[in-house]
Amino acid sequence: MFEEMATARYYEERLQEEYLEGKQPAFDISAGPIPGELHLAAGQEAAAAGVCRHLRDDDTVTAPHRPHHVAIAKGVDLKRMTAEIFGRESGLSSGKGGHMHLFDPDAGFACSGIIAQGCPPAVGAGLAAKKRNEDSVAVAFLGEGAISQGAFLESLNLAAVQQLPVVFVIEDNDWAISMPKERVTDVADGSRRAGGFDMPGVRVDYDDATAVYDAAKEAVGRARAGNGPTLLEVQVHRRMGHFMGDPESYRPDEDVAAAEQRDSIERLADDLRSEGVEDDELEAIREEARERVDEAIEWAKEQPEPDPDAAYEDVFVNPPSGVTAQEPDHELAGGDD
Amino acid sequence: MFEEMATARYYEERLQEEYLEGKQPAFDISAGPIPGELHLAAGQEAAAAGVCRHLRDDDTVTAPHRPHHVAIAKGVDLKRMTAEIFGRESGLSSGKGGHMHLFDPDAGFACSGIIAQGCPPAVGAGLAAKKRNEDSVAVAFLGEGAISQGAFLESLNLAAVQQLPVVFVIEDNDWAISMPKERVTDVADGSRRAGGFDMPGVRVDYDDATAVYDAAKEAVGRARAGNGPTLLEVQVHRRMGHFMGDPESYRPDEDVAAAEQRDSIERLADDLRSEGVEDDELEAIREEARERVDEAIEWAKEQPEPDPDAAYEDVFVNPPSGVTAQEPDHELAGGDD
Amino acid sequence: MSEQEQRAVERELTMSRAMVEAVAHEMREDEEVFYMGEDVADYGGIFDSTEGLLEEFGRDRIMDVPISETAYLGAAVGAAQEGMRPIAELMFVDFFGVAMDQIYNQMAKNTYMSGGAVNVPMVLTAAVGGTYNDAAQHSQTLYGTFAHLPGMKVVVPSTAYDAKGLMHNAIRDDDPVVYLFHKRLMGIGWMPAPDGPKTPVPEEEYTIPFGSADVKREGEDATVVTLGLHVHRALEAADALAEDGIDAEVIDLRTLVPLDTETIHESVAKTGRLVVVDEDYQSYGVTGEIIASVAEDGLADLEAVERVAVPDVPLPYARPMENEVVPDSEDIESAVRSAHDA
Amino acid sequence: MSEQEQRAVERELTMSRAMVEAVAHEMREDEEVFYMGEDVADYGGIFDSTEGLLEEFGRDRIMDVPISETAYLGAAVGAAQEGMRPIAELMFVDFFGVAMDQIYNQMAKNTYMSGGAVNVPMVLTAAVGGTYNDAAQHSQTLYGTFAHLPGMKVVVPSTAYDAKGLMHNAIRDDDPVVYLFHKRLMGIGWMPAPDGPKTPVPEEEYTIPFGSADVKREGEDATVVTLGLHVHRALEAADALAEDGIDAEVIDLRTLVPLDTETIHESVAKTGRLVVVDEDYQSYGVTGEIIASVAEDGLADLEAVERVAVPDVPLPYARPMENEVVPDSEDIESAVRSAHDA
Ligand SMILES: Cc1ncc(C[n+]2csc(CCOP(=O)(O)OP(=O)(O)O)c2C)c(N)n1
Ligand SMILES: Cc1ncc(C[n+]2csc(CCOP(=O)(O)OP(=O)(O)O)c2C)c(N)n1
Ligand SMILES: [Mg+2]
Ligand SMILES: [Mg+2]
Repeated sequence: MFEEMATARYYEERLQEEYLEGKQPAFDISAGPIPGELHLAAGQEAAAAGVCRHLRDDDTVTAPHRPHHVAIAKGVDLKRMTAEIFGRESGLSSGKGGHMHLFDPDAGFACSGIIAQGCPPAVGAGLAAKKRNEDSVAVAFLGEGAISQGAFLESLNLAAVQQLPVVFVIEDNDWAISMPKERVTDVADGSRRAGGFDMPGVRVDYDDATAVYDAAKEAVGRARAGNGPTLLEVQVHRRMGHFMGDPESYRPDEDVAAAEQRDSIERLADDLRSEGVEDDELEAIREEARERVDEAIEWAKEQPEPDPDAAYEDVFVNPPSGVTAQEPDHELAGGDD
Repeated sequence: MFEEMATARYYEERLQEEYLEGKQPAFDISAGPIPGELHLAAGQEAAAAGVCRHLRDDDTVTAPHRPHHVAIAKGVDLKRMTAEIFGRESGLSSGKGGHMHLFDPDAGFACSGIIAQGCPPAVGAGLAAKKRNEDSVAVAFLGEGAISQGAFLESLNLAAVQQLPVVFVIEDNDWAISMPKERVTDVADGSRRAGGFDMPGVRVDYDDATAVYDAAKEAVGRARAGNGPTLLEVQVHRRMGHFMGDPESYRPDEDVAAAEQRDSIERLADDLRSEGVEDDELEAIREEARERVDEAIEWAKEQPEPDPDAAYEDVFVNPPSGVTAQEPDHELAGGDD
Repeated sequence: MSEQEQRAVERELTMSRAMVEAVAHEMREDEEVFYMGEDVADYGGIFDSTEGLLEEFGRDRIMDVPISETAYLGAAVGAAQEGMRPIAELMFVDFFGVAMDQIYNQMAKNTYMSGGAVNVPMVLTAAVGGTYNDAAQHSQTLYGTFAHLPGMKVVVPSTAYDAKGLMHNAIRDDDPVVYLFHKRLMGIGWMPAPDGPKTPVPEEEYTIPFGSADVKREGEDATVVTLGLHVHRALEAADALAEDGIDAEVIDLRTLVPLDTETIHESVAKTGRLVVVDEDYQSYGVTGEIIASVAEDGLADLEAVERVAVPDVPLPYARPMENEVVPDSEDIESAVRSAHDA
Repeated sequence: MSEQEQRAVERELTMSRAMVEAVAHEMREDEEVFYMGEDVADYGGIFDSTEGLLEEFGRDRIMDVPISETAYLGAAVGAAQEGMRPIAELMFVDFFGVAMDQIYNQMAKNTYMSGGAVNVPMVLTAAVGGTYNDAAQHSQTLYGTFAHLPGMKVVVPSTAYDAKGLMHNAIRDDDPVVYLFHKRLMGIGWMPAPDGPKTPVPEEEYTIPFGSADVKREGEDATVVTLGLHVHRALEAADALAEDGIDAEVIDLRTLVPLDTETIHESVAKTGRLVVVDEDYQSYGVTGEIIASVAEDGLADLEAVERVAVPDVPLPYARPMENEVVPDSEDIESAVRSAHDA
């Protein structure tokens, strides 16, 4: 876990740098090497790492708009993911998807930028496993702001009544953009939603990777053994704004300070040290993580941008013969506005 | 309550007669005096009557696709409702809505034919009451099959977090068309859904109007006092198929027989007798109900059918000047296919 | 044609039986095909779309699901991404609004958003249409809504023969297909169908490729472009017009995405008159698209244009009003006459 | 004009400030008006649509709500039916799919289904549009999807002046209004707007009636019909074309429902050339409708037709591809040239 967490943390810090550098002097969302919005998760690594440690390549994970730490924990190809985030041709989606739409079928990973809409497809992956008599499982990640969305709640019921091998993981960072949890639901412990569907619900109250690992072991184990779904909530502390450029003026200073103090990576390092792991070893892991990340970012930035006309491909995998997306028949200026 | 229940029961029996008679010799949904689908609720009267007894005209009720018994309990104009069901010009909606779309703003009543979609508007009525500092309440009725629908689950959360004066009433008849409750959810007691939103949930296990009355008294009282929403589930036993024409081949004979035995109207009659009400009095109420119903049906059948061109009106209450729904500019044959 | 083939082709089926036959065939051939929806198991589908399948395939492959369209349509997306081939039924197309995000933002876009790395080989079936007074929330066709949003193929059969071939193709297609069947055409016991949709259907499998419109009647004087139930109403209108010497060509689009513009343009080049008929809302929909596509490429051929569709009102309940707004054969007839006389 | 009025009219506002000014005015006048949405309180709206309103009106009237669009848009419907006048914001129009049933089956139809017994005086606001690489689920305009389904008025402002007047009208209208503002026009700090949308805006209230298109530039040689961001791109194209002596008229529709067909038809009667431009998907949408409506009533006037829209693909993320599919002024220019030369 330490490796994935260290990788994810450094990755997010590096992306932040690249992203913001490109937006200088005045922040302009359309400028710089990384297009579009960017939602980073530094501080949330424990949830992803503690859960994904129990997963295999043939298990499926769906992540929401803030997917990088989960992708890294699930073993998504770091170079191609980075190229995708930079909008390059060799990206996972050839530059069509971007940072909220990372798909790596080899690693069993998919995203959606719409709140809670990764839950139903995760249920579907669980359904496929059950139908095929395979013991793979599916995990849907979501934020605590997403637990009031129909797609999540309906998914709990469907997974429960069909006894599917699915684990729902809520990363509770207390905030949904500017809205604190208590403004959007009366239930401080989101895992309580599970009871109404007769599903076990568990909350890990502190972003302690070891505790997450233990709770996830049970939940994933239950799913893999054919004993149905679990809802797991993990308290995390995000160190950055909702998206890059978010002034976070709504967020009290204490809250930001508290998040900075609760560093789940340092905590795990302490745990490891007390189990006899040497500082050098930890530093070596960090160093390796930095190298991998730097290399991925370098590689990504060297990749070519996609051809504008590639935009017309991939609407369908079986494009109707003779019919592609309609290219305008008058002369096209495109590509340079 | 006895009066509303007796009225509703006789009403449904009469509608069934009218509906089926018109579909002879072979059942054809487009034939006969009552157009379209017809969902009847004979056997479910206790839920509606026990709850609505606590409501005033300025309280709002939303009902689903099976609305007549609720409408009667809420005091909807019986004649105009019947005319609407028969598709007549003097119907509540001038014949535009039909039996799943009954709107009587004077009685605070509305419907939707889409599962659970009456819940959010009920929450909105509660919100309006709260904003206006009025002590009116809103009640959303739904079937047990609807408790897995996002619109219902999201509504629970919104009502709870805003502490709105709303009561959700689940009529549990064990079936959602051909699907028994246990096939669609693991929770035998639907009121357990409430816990995940920190809302009180209560189940009345038998369609006993007095028990419903008592439970609803508390729930409506809580809402009216500004203490937030409640979820109430009532076991009912429907005596008819899902819609008229439903062969109910999926439903075991025992289940049908059981429903016929558990007659909530007889049960309430027993309760009333044991409180000293005379048989004559009960029979007089029944007789009056029959008269009212027969009169409403007679009246409705005498009403004129709407003018075909009325179809172009009422899309907007402020139709843009000079623009109405597009009448075809070529000569119109219409009205007789 | 062998005698047996001959017999097979003489066998007439209702549209629902033809669809079910294709589904059953594909389920026998491929274990990864399954059907999910509300009331598709014991009930056999409210509109007979799965009649008899539970008995053959059992509850695991003919799955009843909770009334939670977002969850189960999304589950179909997820299962399809794993390589299964789900058929998921939305009982009435009118219910799309409770699950549209899964339909248009996930099912239809995941292929593109993944640059083709994943694909979603599923079929979304739904019943469409009015004519039996089911009012505003249960009578729509919504053809245009699905056809407008990219990433879904949209199929609308009008006969048993087409329904079977198009269903085979839909299940085998590696992309998401929205297959919209008109209730009035199915041949359900309680909703008598007109004569047209019941046709000879071969017992063996066959596919009808998407994007090939079918000229259901040839004619020289006007081109009527339509689909679904209105193919039959247009044919009825054409028969009536023929008595007055107006010879209308009737084109059944069969699929809206892909759209066979070639067949339309060829016909208009011949007739010069275009009448577009559908049962969806008139504005910003199918009728506009067909006319615009001809105007773009064949403006010079066009002498007259008419459209016949639901006049931008929700579907009213009472019969006189529903009959008024749902185009009937006389509406089509008079539109063709207007075009012809223009 | 008094000196003070003069000063007022010289005051320039961004589009977002103009919208907020109208909302604040209506909220001061009428206690029944309130605004609900995600991040509309402390944040002031992700796209500045409620900036500053919390301070003046407090949490009861500027309400943050859980991320449950079905529940809160439906609650707006319910409150409107009680006679309140909610403004409910869907942060990105792309999210309509999670709440479409409340939007199109309840909000838009309850008036009709009740025969006018109830009405739903609410405004549904949503941000639309691309140009900043937010990819397939956050860059759509979806104009056509709303305009196609009956019962909603659909408003798309392109300038601060229009935005304010249309917002006043939207809030006062007794029917449901879908008010779609283009992110790129708002004048948000982190997303620089082009020059056009920032205009002089009077301090006092005024309304712009629905169904009145605005001729933003007069011209004799071709009619460009468009809306939203693309009004500005069309004006840019018109300037470039003018240098070559091609004089394009640019019509800003401002509302899609009701549609001002008269202004369009008059213009085409003059120019004979019709170019329709929008940022929605091309097929089965706005461009088709405008062309069909002219073809129906003014076929004889039409000498050439072109359309410029998103070519039926989801919006891609990477810049070169997004730039390719979102029409720019050069695309419009070349379409006008094609029409002109036809
Ligand atoms: C259906 C839908 N509604 C709203 C949004 C806009 N949105 C994106 S992220 C977000 C907040 C999510 O909060 P949470 O689930 O707690 O995740 P976090 O961002 O805190 O990781 C919102 C409202 C969306 N993407 N989809
Ligand atoms: C969103 C949606 N899905 C499906 C339907 C079709 N439908 C109408 S009633 C019904 C069953 C409802 O069961 P329940 O809620 O238990 O009510 P009951 O009919 O038993 O009174 C279904 C599936 C619908 N109207 N709306
Ligand atoms: Mg959060
Ligand atoms: Mg039921």
